[in-house]
Amino acid sequence: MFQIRIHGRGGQGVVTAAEILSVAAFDEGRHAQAFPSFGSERTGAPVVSFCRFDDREIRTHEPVMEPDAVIIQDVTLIHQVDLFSGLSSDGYVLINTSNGFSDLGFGDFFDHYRPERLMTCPATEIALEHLGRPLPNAALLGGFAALTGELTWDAIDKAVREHFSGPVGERNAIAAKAAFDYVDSKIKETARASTN
Amino acid sequence: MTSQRVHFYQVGSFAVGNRLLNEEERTIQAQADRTNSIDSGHRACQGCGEALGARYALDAAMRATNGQVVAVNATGCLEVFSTPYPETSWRIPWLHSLFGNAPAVATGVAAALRAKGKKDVRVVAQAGDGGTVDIGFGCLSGMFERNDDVLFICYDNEGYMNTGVQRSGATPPAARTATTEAVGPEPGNVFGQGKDVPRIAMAHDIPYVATATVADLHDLERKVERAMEFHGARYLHVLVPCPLGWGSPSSETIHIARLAQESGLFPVFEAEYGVVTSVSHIRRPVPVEEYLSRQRRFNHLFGANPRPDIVAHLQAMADENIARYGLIAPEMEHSS
Amino acid sequence: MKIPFAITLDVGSSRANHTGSWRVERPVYVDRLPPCNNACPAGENIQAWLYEAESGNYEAAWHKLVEENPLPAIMGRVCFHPCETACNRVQVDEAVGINAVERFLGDLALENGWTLPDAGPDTGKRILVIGAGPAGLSATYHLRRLGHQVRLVDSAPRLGGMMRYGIPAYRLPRAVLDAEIARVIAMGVEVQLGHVVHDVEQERHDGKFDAVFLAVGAQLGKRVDIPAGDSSRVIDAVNFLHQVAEDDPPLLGRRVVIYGGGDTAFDAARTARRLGATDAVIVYRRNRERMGASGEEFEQALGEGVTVRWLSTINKFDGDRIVLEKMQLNSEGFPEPTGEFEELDADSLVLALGQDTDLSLLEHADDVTVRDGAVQVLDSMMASPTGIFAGGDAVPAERTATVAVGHGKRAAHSIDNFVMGSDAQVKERHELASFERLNTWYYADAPRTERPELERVRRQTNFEEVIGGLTPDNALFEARRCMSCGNCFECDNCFGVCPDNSVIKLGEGMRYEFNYDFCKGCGICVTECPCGAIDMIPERN
Amino acid sequence: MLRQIEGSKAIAETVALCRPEVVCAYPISPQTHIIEAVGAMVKEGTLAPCEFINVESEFAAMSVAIGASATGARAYTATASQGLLFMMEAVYNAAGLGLPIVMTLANRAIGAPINIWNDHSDAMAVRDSGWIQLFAESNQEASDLHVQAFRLAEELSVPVMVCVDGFILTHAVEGVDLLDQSFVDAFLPPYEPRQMLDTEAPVSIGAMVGPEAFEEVRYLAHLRQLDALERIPAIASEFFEATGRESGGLVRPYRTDDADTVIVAMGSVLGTLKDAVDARRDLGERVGVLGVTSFRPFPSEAVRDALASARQVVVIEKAFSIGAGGVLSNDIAIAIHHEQTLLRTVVAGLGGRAITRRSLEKVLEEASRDELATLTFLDLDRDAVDRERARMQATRRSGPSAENLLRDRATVAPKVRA
Repeated sequence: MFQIRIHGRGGQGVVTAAEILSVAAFDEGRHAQAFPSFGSERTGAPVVSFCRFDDREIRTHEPVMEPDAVIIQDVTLIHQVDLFSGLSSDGYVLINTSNGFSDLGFGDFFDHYRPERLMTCPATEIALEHLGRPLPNAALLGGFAALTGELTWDAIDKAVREHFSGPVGERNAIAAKAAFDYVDSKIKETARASTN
Repeated sequence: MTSQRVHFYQVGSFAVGNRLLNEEERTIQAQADRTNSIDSGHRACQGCGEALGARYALDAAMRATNGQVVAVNATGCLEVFSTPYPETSWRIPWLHSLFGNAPAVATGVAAALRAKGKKDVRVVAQAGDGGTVDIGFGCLSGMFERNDDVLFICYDNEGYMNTGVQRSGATPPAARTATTEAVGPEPGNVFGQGKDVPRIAMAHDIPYVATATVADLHDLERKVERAMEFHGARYLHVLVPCPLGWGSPSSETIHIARLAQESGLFPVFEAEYGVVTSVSHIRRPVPVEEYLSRQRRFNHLFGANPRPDIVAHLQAMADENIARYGLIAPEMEHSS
Repeated sequence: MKIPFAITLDVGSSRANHTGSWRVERPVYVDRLPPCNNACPAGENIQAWLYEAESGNYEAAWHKLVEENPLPAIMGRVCFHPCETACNRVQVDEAVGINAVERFLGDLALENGWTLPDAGPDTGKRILVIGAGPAGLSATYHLRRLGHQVRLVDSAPRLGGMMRYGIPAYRLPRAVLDAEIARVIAMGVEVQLGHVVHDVEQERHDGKFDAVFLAVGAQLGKRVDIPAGDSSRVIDAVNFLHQVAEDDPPLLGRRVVIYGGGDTAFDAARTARRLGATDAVIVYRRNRERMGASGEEFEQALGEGVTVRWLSTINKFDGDRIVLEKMQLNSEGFPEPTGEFEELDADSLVLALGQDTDLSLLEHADDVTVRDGAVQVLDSMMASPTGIFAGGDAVPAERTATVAVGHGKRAAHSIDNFVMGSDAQVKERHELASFERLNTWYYADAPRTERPELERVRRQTNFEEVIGGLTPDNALFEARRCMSCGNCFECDNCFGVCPDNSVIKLGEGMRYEFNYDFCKGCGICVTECPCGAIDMIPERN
Repeated sequence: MLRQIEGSKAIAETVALCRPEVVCAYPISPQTHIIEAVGAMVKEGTLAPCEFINVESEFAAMSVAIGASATGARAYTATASQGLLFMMEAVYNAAGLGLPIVMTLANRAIGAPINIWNDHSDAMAVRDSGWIQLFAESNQEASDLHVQAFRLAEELSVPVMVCVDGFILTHAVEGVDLLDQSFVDAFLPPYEPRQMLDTEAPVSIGAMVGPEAFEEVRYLAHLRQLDALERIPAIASEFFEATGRESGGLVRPYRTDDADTVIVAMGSVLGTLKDAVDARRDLGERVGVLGVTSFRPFPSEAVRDALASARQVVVIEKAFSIGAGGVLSNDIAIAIHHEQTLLRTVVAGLGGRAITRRSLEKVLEEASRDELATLTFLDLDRDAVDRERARMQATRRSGPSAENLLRDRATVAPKVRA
């Protein structure tokens, strides 16, 4: 079972992101489950959503306690909310920011984590470029696919287009692809860096 | 022959029937084959105004719809005295659910009829003043606001008579009830703004709002038939004296209702889409005393230590009605 | 069971619950005596014929009317209609114009030639009726209907008595008088005119009559001796009017003084005006309040220029001047002389001081009592157990045509009992229908239709009828003003207002009945009955 | 067709397949997504003929349903928590009149303190109303149950409440195999009312019934629920034949055969429980789960059979009767009625408190060591309680407990506790 926790703010499509992920997984023939941190989300308020997928039937309905991946849609949450609780040392982290991961001032917090799994991505810029609106969620999903390889690009692409129909879907898909490529290239970079 | 003029002057022009009128000019209650929507054997008190009002209104509705009427009833006297197991007095399809939900239940009936394409069947909801102005008010306003195809009839006997004459939102000022005793410096019910549901109904801009009493059958029946010409939410407020609760002789039920109207305390009018379109003028004006003094619930205003101040206050309210609705016909004003 | 238990019920099942057991008082339908019927001297069933007229069934109405009175066209003109004085409608707006409707029906009957009921099967009994005035004609009519043979004798050359010789034509056109009398005679009556009966017993014996009805009226004008010069023209009103009726009016000159305050005085004064008198002055010893004449007649007379000198007596009359003495009323209301005098120019003096009856024909009828110039009779109008009956002005009673007609009817029935040897069955009368029992809210205000009056000018110069008739339209309207006091007129109120549906409507003309299985005895029907035809009576158990 | 879909949507689409003729609703979290979706289908015209009525309160919502059902229409509504309590009078009335209304209850806690999250207090509050109450374990079952609910309701003339855990299920996006119209039409024949307002055959419905017949009326209602004990499994197996899905039924045992300890629960927690049980089984503990699908009528016999061999029964309850204890536990105790069985009650997940597999395993562990108290509150913050108790003893004006606790924890419930 692979479990994802997505942090963001009300209005940033946090819940939608989890849902699209679950659909992507579903389309790949996996069992999937997505749900919000049940509550009355208000625009701007910190929001959490969850997604889990597995090859076996998912029976549990507990919240995600030990995520395999954490997606942070809004970097300003870093010092407000306990973002990484339960994240295992080989978990993935994808943060929406134009800065590098090391520039975020986590200090030694991630020393025991695998650096190639800690990633930032300027999803908002990408969204602005392709959607004209600062909605980073779809883009981050592209980034997630590239970072974790848990879901194929095609699944994400399909799910995004399924969710946002028509031209909006098209533009979101393009943004997601851009983010996918960005993260993909970053990974290759670091891989190259570590090899030599 | 100028039958119209003669008709106006003739004996019993205001009576239920009169052999001299042609059939359609008589009220439904003059027809030997009337529906008797509510049949004999009901357990209403002697001289019950509500039993009368209900038969008048529903028989009229039956005629207006060719017998295609379904009735919804709120809890209250009418419901209790008409359907105590194992007997019912109703001859039409009738449903009682709760005290406060008659308007909503009627909405449901109307919706079901619409869904089933039964266009010809119409819904009448009925309740006492408690079920209308108090506990049922939320549902009533909702039904009005949605303009559901329901004629809601309030039989107003100005109190909770079923439970032993307690005060309702429709109880008039100074009236004695079990919860507004005739003691202290301000005996009886308080003087307030009152809860004028007909005008509140008009504020919803529904197609039709009217008031009536059991004292003028021609008027009451015409209004029910008029109401049935509209679709959407309609409201009819009928004054039905309660001999038990008002402390009046059972034989005077209709007479008292008449005095309520002719004193101006109960204005009789009709309104369409929030605008008053007609008023029933007072034929024989009377001071409020004549109305009040016949009811024991107002005894404390007369007798040993009378309260002319309170009677004057009530007269002022009547005068206000007369002015607001123009209840005295212009040609009468000088003569009276 | 098809429907769910208890919470759902089959319609109308409450009829099993007989709420009649709650009742401590029960409503019952009653018929009360309407005040108009009660007040009618001729005993007409006014409400009954108005009921027919209300629906426009004028012929039926007329037939109901002549059940009691064969002279509606005449009564509709000369009756002082006590019915209207008694009418409950007075307390709502104005009395129903019963008299006008009666006349309308009477005239309509004459127009259409409606006939009176046929004479009854012959009984073989012979009755002598002396006097062809209203009493005599009424008696004749009823006797004929009862199948008795009638000989009607009168000293005058023509039928009608005082109706012809006392009442001026402008109040009662002769054509109408003749027509209604003819209708009675047409029932088969032996008439003997210009015949003076000198001895009633002799007459009866000669004609082998089984009974006699004495209706000789009061034909003798009362005289008082007033000092008067030989040249003075003095005549009594009875003769004056009689001569006018015979188209042989006496010459009275331009200034006529009439002495007296009764209807006859006014008839004389108004007649004098019509004969050309410039001044017609009535001299009366009392005041307006105590005057005998009807208000109607008084108003019309004044309208015609008749003047009145109240509180005056005539002291003497010499040629062309009358001396009056002023009077004043004492505490008992009797006039007393004041000693003040005044003079009045006059060409003639008409004495209208009342009439006396000539009863010389009774001299040999020993067992008939005459007191104060009037024949004493029982309620049955019987004057002598031997079979002499009397009525009209000859007996002590109000001297009006209507009273006379009533006498005639009552006498006829008593005579029938007498000759047939049956004893009078008095049908007991209902309680009076008082105004208090009415619920007048149901009656719309409806001012009475006044019969048109001829404008005064025309009236002063000729004998054309003063009071016009109703049109069919306003006759119907007037009839429908009747409130049907104390008698159900099928307004459906009781049927409509019963909270327990416990009134059964029996259908047109059949009224209603109560269903005591369900009637709880609330009494609403009693309160809401417009005409007070329902009583509430205690349940006896 | 299998779709990855939100629970509420799945329920809404299934309800639509049942062709309701009158749907009325008043919004309340977490029921909103269901009625929004149905409303949309009516507006689009994909659900027709159907009257969708936005009422002014839950009281009106149930009342409209009553009127519609009494007129022979198939009526549906949905609510939760305070909404259910606000319509409670009408809830009893619908059952009393025997009107086969189907209502989705998106289970939610009852205030005060106001709380929009899931537990079962609302359903428990109306357990005696005469409604049939079915609890869904998953969204698949939640949507399947609605078709069975209409069938059951209309067969017996009894209203049915489908209880679905708020947010946990209603807002969860999962794979749900939606039924197709032809199947539903065949499975659910058109509504043939036992009584209705009909001008051709008028009756009076809703008479006043006195002592002379009231008891009989109530007993008849009870008998209808006993009939339901027959019909619920019958309908479920008929459904299974056609779909191969085990939705509905009275109870659902999981690895109870040789179980020494059986955990009884209702609703969405069953899935998590099964995972926990599997884990404990791997450690050799003989534990099993008994899911109760039909809470009313209560299947005492089925429960008794399922628990016959258990030495210990632990009831996980998302509600409890303050001052008494477990509600479901009571019914279980009466059902098994033999003293030698240990009966434990664990109150969990109140007001949306997450029930984690970790906590559940802890319960199982304690149970296997017979260390479980008769009444336990799962993951109770004892310190917070003690602090508030102390405050209350210290000062009369100690203020509102709820706010005090929040201030203590300086956080917004129900944040996932790290």
